[in-house]
Amino acid sequence: MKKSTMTVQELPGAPAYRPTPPPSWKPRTDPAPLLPDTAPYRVLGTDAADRLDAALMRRLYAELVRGRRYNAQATALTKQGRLAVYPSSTGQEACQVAAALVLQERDWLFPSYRDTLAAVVRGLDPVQALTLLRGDWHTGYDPREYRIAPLCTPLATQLPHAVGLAHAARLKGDDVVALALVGDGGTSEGDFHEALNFAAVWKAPVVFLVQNNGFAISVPLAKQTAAPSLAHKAVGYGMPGRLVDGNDAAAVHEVLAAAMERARRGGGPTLVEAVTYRIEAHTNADDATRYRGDAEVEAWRAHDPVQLLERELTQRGILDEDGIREARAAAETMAADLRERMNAEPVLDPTDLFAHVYAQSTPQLKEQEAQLRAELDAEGER
Amino acid sequence: MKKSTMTVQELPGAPAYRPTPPPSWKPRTDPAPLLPDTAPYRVLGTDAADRLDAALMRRLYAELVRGRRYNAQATALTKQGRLAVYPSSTGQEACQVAAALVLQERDWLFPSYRDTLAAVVRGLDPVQALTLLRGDWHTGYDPREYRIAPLCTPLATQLPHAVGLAHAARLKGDDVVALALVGDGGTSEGDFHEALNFAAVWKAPVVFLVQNNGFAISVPLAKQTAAPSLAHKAVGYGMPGRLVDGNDAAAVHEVLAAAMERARRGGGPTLVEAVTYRIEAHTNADDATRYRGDAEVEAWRAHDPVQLLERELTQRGILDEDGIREARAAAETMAADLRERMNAEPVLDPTDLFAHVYAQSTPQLKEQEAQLRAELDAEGER
Amino acid sequence: MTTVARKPVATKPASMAQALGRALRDAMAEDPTVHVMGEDVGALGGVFRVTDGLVKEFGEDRCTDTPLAEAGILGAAVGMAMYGLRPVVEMQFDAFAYPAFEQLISHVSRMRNRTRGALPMPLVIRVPYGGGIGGVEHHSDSSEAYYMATPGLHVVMPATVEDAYGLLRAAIASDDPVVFLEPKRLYWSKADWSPEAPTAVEPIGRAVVRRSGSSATLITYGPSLPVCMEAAEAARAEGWDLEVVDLRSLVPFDDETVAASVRRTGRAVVVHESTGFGGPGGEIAARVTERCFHHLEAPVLRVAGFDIPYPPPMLERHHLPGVDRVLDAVARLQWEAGS
Amino acid sequence: MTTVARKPVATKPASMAQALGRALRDAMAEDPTVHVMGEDVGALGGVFRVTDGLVKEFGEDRCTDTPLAEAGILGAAVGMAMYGLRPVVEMQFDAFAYPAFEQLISHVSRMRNRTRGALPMPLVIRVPYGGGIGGVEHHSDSSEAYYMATPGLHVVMPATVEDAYGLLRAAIASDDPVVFLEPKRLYWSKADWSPEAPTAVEPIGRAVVRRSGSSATLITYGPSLPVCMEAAEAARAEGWDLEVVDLRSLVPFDDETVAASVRRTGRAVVVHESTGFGGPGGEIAARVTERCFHHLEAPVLRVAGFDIPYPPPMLERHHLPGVDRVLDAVARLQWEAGS
Ligand SMILES: Cc1ncc(C[n+]2csc(CCOP(=O)(O)OP(=O)(O)O)c2C)c(N)n1
Ligand SMILES: Cc1ncc(C[n+]2csc(CCOP(=O)(O)OP(=O)(O)O)c2C)c(N)n1
Ligand SMILES: [Mg+2]
Ligand SMILES: [Mg+2]
Repeated sequence: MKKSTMTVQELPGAPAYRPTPPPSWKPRTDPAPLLPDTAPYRVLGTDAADRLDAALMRRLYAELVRGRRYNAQATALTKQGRLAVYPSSTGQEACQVAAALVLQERDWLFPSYRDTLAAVVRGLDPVQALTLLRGDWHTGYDPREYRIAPLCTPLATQLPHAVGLAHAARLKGDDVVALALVGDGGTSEGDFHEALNFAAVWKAPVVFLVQNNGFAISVPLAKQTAAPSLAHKAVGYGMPGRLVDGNDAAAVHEVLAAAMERARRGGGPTLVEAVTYRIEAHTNADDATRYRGDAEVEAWRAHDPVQLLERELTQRGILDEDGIREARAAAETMAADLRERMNAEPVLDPTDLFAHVYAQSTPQLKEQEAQLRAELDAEGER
Repeated sequence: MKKSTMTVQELPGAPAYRPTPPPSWKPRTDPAPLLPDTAPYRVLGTDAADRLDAALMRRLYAELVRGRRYNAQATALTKQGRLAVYPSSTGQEACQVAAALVLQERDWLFPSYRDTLAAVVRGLDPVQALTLLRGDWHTGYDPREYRIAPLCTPLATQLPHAVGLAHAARLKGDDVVALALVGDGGTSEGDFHEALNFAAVWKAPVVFLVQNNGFAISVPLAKQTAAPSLAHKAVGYGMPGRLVDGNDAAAVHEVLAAAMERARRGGGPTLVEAVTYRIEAHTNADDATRYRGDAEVEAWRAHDPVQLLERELTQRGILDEDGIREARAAAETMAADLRERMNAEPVLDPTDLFAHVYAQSTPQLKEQEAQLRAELDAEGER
Repeated sequence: MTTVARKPVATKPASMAQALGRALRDAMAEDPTVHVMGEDVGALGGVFRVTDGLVKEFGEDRCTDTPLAEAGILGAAVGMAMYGLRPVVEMQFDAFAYPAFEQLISHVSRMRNRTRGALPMPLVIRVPYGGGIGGVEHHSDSSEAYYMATPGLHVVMPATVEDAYGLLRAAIASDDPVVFLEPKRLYWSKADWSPEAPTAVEPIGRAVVRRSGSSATLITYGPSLPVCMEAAEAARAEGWDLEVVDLRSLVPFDDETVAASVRRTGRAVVVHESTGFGGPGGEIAARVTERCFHHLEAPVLRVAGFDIPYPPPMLERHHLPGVDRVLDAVARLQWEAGS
Repeated sequence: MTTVARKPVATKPASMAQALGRALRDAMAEDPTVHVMGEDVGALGGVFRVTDGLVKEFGEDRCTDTPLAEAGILGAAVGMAMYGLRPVVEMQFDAFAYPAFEQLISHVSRMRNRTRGALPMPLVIRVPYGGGIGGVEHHSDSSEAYYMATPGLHVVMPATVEDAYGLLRAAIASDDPVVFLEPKRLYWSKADWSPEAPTAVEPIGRAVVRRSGSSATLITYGPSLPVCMEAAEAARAEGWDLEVVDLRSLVPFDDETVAASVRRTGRAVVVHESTGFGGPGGEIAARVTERCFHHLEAPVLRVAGFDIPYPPPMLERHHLPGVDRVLDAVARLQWEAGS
């Protein structure tokens, strides 16, 4: 195990952040470098697009197209009763795709329930990604194999895990950065606060990506925060905040890549707010007409992440008709395969209920397992 | 009940904080007006002292002197076994006194365990203020009578109460502002975050005063936060942050008074960080030599809140020898009275254990009370 | 105790969710200090639509979509109660009440006691709870053991449409904090009931015998009541005449009704969906035994969920106590031994 | 199971706090993945000095003063455990663990199950707990009912200096999350014990008979063990020969040892400091009755704290179960009825 010295973040030259009586006491740092952009950072349609990496952009594009199709397919599966519930990321594909592609293999992703697409782009089999939402076992994959933490339902509770894992990796001297996803609603939870604070104090290599899609189920952003922007929350933790157009895949990728790099080099955490929109209802069970109008949805459809990138890339000759066709065909193949495999009824072993509660099981659980086995046997005999 | 319309904070002229696709979407407000002072605000020893209100200053001074004496007396009472524990506010008297004096009678104070002095300055009998710390009943007074919430031990948990109470008062149309006290350590708790966020979203008339005394028991500020200052946390909630020299009673009073006034006029919450120092150990049970050196304590003793004000007021002729003598004499009277009354053993009724658990008690508690009564009777007979 | 009396009107089928919504509405109409707050309780009407229409009728100040933070919601409600309001807080699902436990245990349950009654906490925490609805992880917990182990709280669980209305009105009228557990899988259960002639509001703390019988007593509440009623019907074929007691509240606990029943029948099974170990059943069995020892022909048995985290939808039927397990337990009540 | 064997050395009096500190030290020295973290565990050595000296020996990376946020501490520990570390978390006092309940219930207890064993949670949560130390509000809670109602956790409570060492080593060695409840009022209890010849580390889950007897069994654990031992001595004067069983862990629960004892004695009293209603005693009494019904001469009785928020110091002696209440309960075991 490599040695590392943990020091609390002190800017070079800054006085130790200790109690010294005023007037010699000063705030530790100038907040200016922490303040986020005054408007969401964009690449597509701006001069910054001159610097686009064609290979990366093609990859982003292909994944966006696949992601859009994946969302549609998963939503369709709910109608066919093949998924218990699906929280769609339609409209948020740029965040999902960029979050996955910005990671090195050894990095960790901490997704929420809405982020199965990011997991799929990272390499997870869609069937495994959807295991939870299918009503099958809670986690459909081995998190260590993919370095994808379990899809987290209790909001913001995965953020301290990301901090702890990143911190542990750093203590071990491993080059691992954690990327944690959370929604605009999730930023109101105490765990958001505690995680960001721990990350900053420990200078943990972790990046927080807030997908601000404007709603927490029915609750609009204005009822969630009075902050100038969610990225501004970074200031209070002493970490940089970045504000980015979450439908601009190139911009999200660039901002996240810079934050990851900063964390990797020991610069500590960054908070990134990606401004985006949830085109579908919260889940298939939700009725979005109760709390928002069509006009708003339409305005956002006109700022579609797939189209934005497609337009830019075709204009710049990075993508042609063949490329588009190929991407769409690949997406269709994925969808057909997913549909077919999700039609197969999963086979679960009921005694699995007892198999993993403890490493060292208890006599009580063993009794209960025996009871269930007896019931199942009796059922079988009928 | 007066009608009031609750609206989420929107700066006049600012676009509604709704999901609009970039580039039209902008952060709601310019954070500049929210950013705290770049150094702790001071009055004493600066030009601002030219504007001092003599009567208020004399009152502040008298209370500082009384407060210093109160702290010494309470600490002495722990040695005599008359208090179970005492968390001293020696060194922090300026915050305590200003916090109490800035309140209107109808306002509410939300203190922590360290803030008994503030309660006393607000008018609470010191014996009642010390009831909890004496080992007597949890709360020694009727909070509604003094508009002082119970001394709160679980850190930061009183902050959402302050928000809720202020919000309720506003809904009723009552002119009430809540002032909530918390320590530097307490700012790390999730409840701090949730309370400030609710306050800002609801535009509740509440002021948060962080007494940053450099330590949470043994843990120094640098292990608590990497923020530029604790006041900078305000930015992330969309409320103004103020940074003030917590040993400058005039400055603390001025900053708090402005924040209270702002809240009273419907301007919403403010976060105030007062930079101060805990001269004594965390409590009488703590051994501060384990985590800090004498030199630091001495440096702070030289920046003493009582002396700072005394010097300024005598130099300006607002205070003379007689005034000082009077203040000290009054403090001695209070101390002697406190000492004497704390020597009397309080008489508690054990069946009070059951009297207030519920408004509508349960049959089970009635049985248990009968059991205890029988035991007490038997004891009495022996 | 509040009693609501209106002219009798013809009843028609209403769901438990509707009865709960009506109880909120009537309480708000009657008492301007009643405030409903939580996540999505406004325009959406709550994810189970229990608060549907309240924001329209009473405005955002009385029915408030809060920021998404359970501790903040409950903590703010504490402050509102300190100022004399009667907040009715909705926790969106059972498992999402956990972030608020600190406020619940340290303040909601203790504020009154701490201040010798000066600061009562007349608030209600509504928790859609329990499983059987095919919910994914964290949407099906039975968390009543935590609440009942916290002195200072009342813990109430309706099992019928009528009780949903009556008990919620009583909970809101109570000057004590009430954790009000709404069995999710009974939300759409229906009964003939009229919102125009709402049931009299019971004081909290009375169990009720839902079915009289002489051979053994099933002690249950909330989502397990229908299971027990069905089991009691099925038991007739085996020659058992089962009594079914619906507790309606765990705190206060109605020892009288329960013990009277068990003394009569001499045998008892406690049935609940919550995990067995450390769950309510242990307390109930222990108190019944303390009170009825010499009337018992067999130990009080328990039928409960397994001692495991709530299973995924595809396996939940194996976890939930069903009619068969109840009948199995009844069969183990040592019938050879006595009566 | 880790067994520590060293040459036998002369013992001398050591306190429970010292034995716990030594267990932490030895575990850290043996296993570099063990990390201690919490509020004031560094330079201060913890408010009870249990972690004294660890930061000096192992550095701040292994013994870390965290920011003041219990959910953050436990949540970060979850992440560290996901990466293969073995965090030992200190919650400063019982009541200050409540803010971490969401992480505890939703993640610590479920992560292993959620991932079919892929992400075990080998962490220990040390909680100085219980009353009797004259602590002001929030410093004396007995919160074991919450932990035992949470499947996926082990719940361990030492009552002796030897067990403090042995059980803490076993807890740290366990691949399961362990809530380790340290009775505050026993911290300074002493026993002849040598850190140079530490006791073999028991696997978790075995109760132990601390005193053999034939008339009745006292079932207890943690802070109430000394009370029961004293009561058993005092009972001799009344002609009762009491057996005392120290559970040592509530989860796993050692049904075998407990039931064997009660079958022998035919009578039992459960004694704990936690509130009675919904507390551990109900579960224990119910399971004992289920297993020993026909051996019982009287119902299993319970002696517990009252069902109230923990009292202020000046009244705590009225709340805590003492020798007299234990003897009263023993007297109520219907001696006229049988043996
Ligand atoms: C602790 C907690 N409280 C409540 C919920 C119920 N819930 C699920 S999603 C959701 C809204 C989340 O909004 P946001 O964080 O913006 O994420 P989005 O769904 O928009 O991606 C709520 C309230 C939950 N999952 N966890
Ligand atoms: C939720 C909670 N966790 C832990 C504690 C134990 N504790 C009491 S005071 C204290 C330090 C508080 O530091 P700070 O907030 O800076 O206030 P100060 O004591 O310096 O006034 C701690 C950890 C507590 N009271 N509440
Ligand atoms: Mg959202
Ligand atoms: Mg402090």
